[in-house]
Amino acid sequence: MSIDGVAPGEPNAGGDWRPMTDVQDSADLTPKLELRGISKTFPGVRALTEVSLSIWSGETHMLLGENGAGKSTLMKVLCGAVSADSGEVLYGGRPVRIASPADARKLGIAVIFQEFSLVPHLDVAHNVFLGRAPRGRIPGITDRSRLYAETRRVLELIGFDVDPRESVHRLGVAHQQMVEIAKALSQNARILVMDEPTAALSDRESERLFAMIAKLKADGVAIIYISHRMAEVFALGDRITVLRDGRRVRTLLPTEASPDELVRLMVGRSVDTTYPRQFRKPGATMLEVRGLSAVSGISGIDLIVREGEIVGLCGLVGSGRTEVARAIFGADKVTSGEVRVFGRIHPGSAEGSARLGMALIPESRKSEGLALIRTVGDNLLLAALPQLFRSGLLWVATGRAAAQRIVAQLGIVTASLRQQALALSGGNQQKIVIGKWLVARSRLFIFDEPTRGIDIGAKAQIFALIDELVAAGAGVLMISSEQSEIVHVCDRAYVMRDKRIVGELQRAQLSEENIVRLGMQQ
Amino acid sequence: MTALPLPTRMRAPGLMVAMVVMLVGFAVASRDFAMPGNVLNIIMQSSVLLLVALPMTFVILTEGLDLSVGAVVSLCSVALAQVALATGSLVMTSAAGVLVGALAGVVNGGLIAYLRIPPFVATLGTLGAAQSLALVLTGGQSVTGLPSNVLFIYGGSILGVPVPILIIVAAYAIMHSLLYYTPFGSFVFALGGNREALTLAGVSWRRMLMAVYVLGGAWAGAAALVLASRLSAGHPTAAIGMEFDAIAAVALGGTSFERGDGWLLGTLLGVAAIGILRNGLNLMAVSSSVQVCCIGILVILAFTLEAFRAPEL
Amino acid sequence: MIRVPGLNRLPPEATRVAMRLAALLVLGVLLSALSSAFLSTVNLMNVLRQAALLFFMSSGLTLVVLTAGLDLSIGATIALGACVAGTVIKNADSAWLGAATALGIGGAVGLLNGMMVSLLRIPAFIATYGMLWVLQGLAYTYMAGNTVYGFPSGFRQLGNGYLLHVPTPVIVMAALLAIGTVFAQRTVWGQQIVMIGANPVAARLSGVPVKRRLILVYVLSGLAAGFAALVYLARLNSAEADIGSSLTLPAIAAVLIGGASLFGGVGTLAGTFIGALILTLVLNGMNLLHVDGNWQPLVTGVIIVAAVWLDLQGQRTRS
Amino acid sequence: MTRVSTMALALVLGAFAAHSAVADGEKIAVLTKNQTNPFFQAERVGAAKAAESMHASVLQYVPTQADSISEQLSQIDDVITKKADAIVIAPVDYKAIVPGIQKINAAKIPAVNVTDRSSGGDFVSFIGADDYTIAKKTAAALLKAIGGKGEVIVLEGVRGTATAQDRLRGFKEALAEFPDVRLVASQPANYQRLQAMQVMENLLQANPNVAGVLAANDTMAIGAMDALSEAGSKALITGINGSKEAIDAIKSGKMLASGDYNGFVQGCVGAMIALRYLRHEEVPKQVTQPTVVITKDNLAPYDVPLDGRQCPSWDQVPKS
Repeated sequence: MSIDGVAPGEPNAGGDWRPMTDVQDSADLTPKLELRGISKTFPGVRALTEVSLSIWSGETHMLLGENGAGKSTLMKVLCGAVSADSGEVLYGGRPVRIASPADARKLGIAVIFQEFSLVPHLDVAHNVFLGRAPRGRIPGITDRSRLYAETRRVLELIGFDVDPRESVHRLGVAHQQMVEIAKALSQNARILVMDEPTAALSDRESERLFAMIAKLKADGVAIIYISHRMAEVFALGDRITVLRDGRRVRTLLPTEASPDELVRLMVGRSVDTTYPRQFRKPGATMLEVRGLSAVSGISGIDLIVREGEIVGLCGLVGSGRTEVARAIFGADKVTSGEVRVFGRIHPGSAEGSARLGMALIPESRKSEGLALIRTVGDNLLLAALPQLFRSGLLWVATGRAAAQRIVAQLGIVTASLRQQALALSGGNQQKIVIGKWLVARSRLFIFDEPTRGIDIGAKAQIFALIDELVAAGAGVLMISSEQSEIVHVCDRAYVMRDKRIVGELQRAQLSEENIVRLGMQQ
Repeated sequence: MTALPLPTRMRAPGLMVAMVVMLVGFAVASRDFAMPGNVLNIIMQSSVLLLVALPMTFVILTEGLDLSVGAVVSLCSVALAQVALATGSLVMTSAAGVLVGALAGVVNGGLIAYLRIPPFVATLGTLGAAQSLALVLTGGQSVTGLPSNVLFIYGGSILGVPVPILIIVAAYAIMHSLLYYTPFGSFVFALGGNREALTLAGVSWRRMLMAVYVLGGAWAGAAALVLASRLSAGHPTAAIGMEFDAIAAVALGGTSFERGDGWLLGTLLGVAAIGILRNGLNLMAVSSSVQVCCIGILVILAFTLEAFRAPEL
Repeated sequence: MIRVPGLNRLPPEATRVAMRLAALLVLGVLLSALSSAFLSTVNLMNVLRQAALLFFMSSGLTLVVLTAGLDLSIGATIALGACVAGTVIKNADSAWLGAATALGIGGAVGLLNGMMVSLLRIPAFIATYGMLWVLQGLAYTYMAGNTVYGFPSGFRQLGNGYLLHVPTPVIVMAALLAIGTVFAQRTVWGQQIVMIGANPVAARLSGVPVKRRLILVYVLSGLAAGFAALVYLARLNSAEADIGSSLTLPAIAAVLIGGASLFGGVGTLAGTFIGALILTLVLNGMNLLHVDGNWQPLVTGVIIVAAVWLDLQGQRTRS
Repeated sequence: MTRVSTMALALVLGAFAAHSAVADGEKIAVLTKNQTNPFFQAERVGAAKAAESMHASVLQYVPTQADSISEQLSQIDDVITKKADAIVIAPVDYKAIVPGIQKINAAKIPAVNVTDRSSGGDFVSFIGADDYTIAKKTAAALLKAIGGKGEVIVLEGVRGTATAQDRLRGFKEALAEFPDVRLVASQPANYQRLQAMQVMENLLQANPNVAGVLAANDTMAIGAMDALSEAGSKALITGINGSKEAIDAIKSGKMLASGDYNGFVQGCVGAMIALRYLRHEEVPKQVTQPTVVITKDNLAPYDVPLDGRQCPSWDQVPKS
């Protein structure tokens, strides 16, 4: 591994950057916010080491780094949820203390979180103004009409058409993200921090968000934007700061950097982001779906997956991709149609899938893929229990050997098999979810967003693993919102719209344009 | 998504059906049931349970549970009865009840919010402590001879309306406003739904959780006042077991044990359902052992209907 | 249920059982210092025998709690089971038929509970609470205020007898503890049950037949209650309708003191066994030290809270 | 689903309608404390038998939660609403029941008080003997039998219930009259057999030389009896209630005595007085049921199952 030679804190080209605004305010001579030498240690982990960063009004500052690089800790320091061990924060040149979220709010710092900070059974308006509801004439009582009016105003501002009285738990993920954005904007923030805000948004919603960011910039709001998507980094960023292992590696201008260069800075070595793979001639049909409809709303789904191929399933968020995966796997109730696995009729239950050698790697790793409080070993053996121990009795040695083999094969970084799953990084957790199906000798895999929330290094590993699987004769159905992944990795892809499959693209036709065209067609 | 208001799903359908069946059934079976006097009866009988069930709704909304409430009501009833005997003042008496209850709430809240002991365990411990203190305070005897101003709380009426009815109307109004019209109410939903959201909003979830249990304790004190007035006595074991009735009422009313999903009006209906069931069966002179069965069947049936409607996970 | 960071992080289970064992020893040393009567074979055998009945109830309950469930109906199951089985033993003069009756009632109640929880998805607290009332009502109706008593001495060996100078229930308890531990930790079903408690969705999506396993768990809890009913009959030589009401909360307390988490996925039978011993020791100690009856609920409550608090402290300092 | 619920509704309504049978004669409501104590079962059977023989009917009201005073007060409300002709009541708590009795008085329904004497309100008559006296007499019998000296253990009922308090007081009064007897332990076993057995097992470790055990009911006495015989103790034991099981134990010599004030007869007489009052026949203001300490010598009349017992004729009822 060759570590990049830039020392932390070294003056960088980007350091001299000044915003190009028309406002000739004296405030513009100093950064809106400046962090100097911020360090933070958690028990056993050095999360941040002497990180310095400055943001000007009207700037969009992209923050990059792998998981564990210190981005979220830095954000938490900024919003007052975590206090730094050392270092100082300057606001408009004056040193300030951010000891609590209330302090941060007073300074006009607002954060849009990726893990939602919403209360499910409160309505949109109460969520947007949680802890800040307008007071009415009677002391202690909320002025409801003003609350709803203000909320409507903020929602209009971001062009989000939803009833402010709607309870948040009834909204989809994308809409919840919009509420989260509305919540941050309603604070009239001068400094706005966004953590992968487009992760759950459709392209159209993302466009709307970008337009809003442009408007905020013009109003002089400083924006810190965390993203894993290279396209966004270059399209939106005024400057880019890369963090690695809790240190600032470099701050640079978009014009100074290429995507490969950024990845090298983040990972500390070169990583190929085109995920090369060997395309082979597919073998026999493994999965055949005919006219599948399910209670979740999908209907008339036809698709096949053959041995040795990776089949993409794409479309906008909400087009029914996850529902198709769940229906095929037997997680949702099927109303009509049939699923054949290796020629046999699928019994319509997850248990039956496991028995037939079909695996599902669900979208939400933590809530659906892992028993976080149990050990790595427990999780790895979960799907294989009946076939590994046919007598019904658990032999510790057998189990340990099987799990150990997968740990080695997938390169899962864990202290031991007795480590709790929650202590592992996202990438390693994802490997456990995949690994449990390898222990169970599954041959047909359904991946639902296998790389969401996983950093670039781990992403490449996951794709290499998927390639290995198909090379060994497995079949893969893969859902991804990142069209570039589909284009690079898949043999074929189905495109969904409005809970139906609207088209199939062969390898030669597979391009982001074609996917978008099919997915959006009215 | 368009701005069309989504149809609000009916809450607690099982309870609704059970209520209709019971109301019609009892009215058919007993000519005394649908009389104004009997309706008043049911309301008066249910008043103490309602005063306990309303704050229990808050507690359950925070993904909590309060098993101590029956013992705390009993403790408050003897404490306030002793104060009533000593001072003769209704103000002092009420204050004593509410204060003792709030103190029990502080203990619950402290154990749960600050020592982070699971609510089930913490309140099980408080249950024992409150029961002991009530016995020690009285030597196991009921405390009688309450002054007439205390008896007025259950027996009296203002402008022709019995005082307990005024109390429960006020209690419901207060708790409803608190839950739906104040920031505190939003925090209660957030305590069960997403505690992180509170921290990020700059609100201490610990303090709020503490407040919920103290509020529950204070209402237990108020319930004790009504109960003592009803019994003309403070009684060290008078409300033992009431916690389960209260939890059942809250659950019947459609409040979930998880995620901060709940409905205060449902609790009112849940309390009414339990009151109506006992009253109706008594009017039909159904034997006590069958009554015991009926309570269980009501609880199970109300939830069975819910299950047929809810979508698969 | 509660998402507090750090709360759900639990160290390896063997360590936690060892810590409980230490707590038990401390309690034992304390009691022998305070009362000279404590440290005698007879007293210790008494304590073990008293703990046995509690353990029979808590053993099934531990499995239920492992799945993040709760069974409030065990006390009432014991009441109904003991009353009906007692009548059968008297009238049919067959201990075996009686045993089959008690286990049959327990199993049937468990089956109903399990179906309510898994198929109808009624919260376990509510389903078993409703069941508690139904069973209690049935027991009252069936007994009509009478007591059934006086069983053949052969049958009573189950509660009263000795094998090699050790009370029969204690030997049965040891066997149940061994079998139960093997079941929970060394079988496919046991492991699946633990994982269902830790994350039911992940378990289902990994091919675990969640509903069948949940039903199994409640049936086992019901059977354990049915068996406890038999031991109760054999030990007490009688049964009446209200014997269950005072049994449920101690059984739950033993499970909690034993370190099982109500949020599921955490807990061992060995822990519950120690929990039952601690609770029994506390009651034994209060009797030996003549603690005033008024203060006994408080002492018990404080012990329960303290046990759980110490456990949590231990986890937090190490994580 | 609508169809299913309609059908269910029809079914349930049918059940409701089928239930509303009406008897011919007077309806007396009998309110007792709980379903668990055999004493009240005897009282209920007695009242039912007496009413039957006088061509009236009885409605039984028992709290679903044992000894719940608030539930008993609610049942009084409901009985008043139902307009029972007369009420026979055994109050859960003799002090806290008073507001309920006043309501009965206000509704002008004649009430007969049985078992525990209410501390307020107007009654046609009171039938009973108090727990205090019976406990004292039973204790005296035991203390005499152990020769007026030695160690004694008391097993108490549920703390906070009136009966438990009164019986404990009775025991202590009796003990005061025997200065050579030492009370070595007084612990609650909550009227439960299992708890009594376990508490006794524990106490025997610290007090192996105990000479007598005073249990506040028969259920506890028999639980303690098993623990004593297993430990090889020769301690004498008494209970209260005169339950069938206790009678058997007394007959076989395992138990010394059981105090009783005959719930069956109380039930009989309570119902008889209520009906006589309704029929404008003379009734006594008070019937003091003689408290009997049942021992080997006088157990014959008690050694009969409830169903086989006969209410006393009116002439046999002691009027005082």
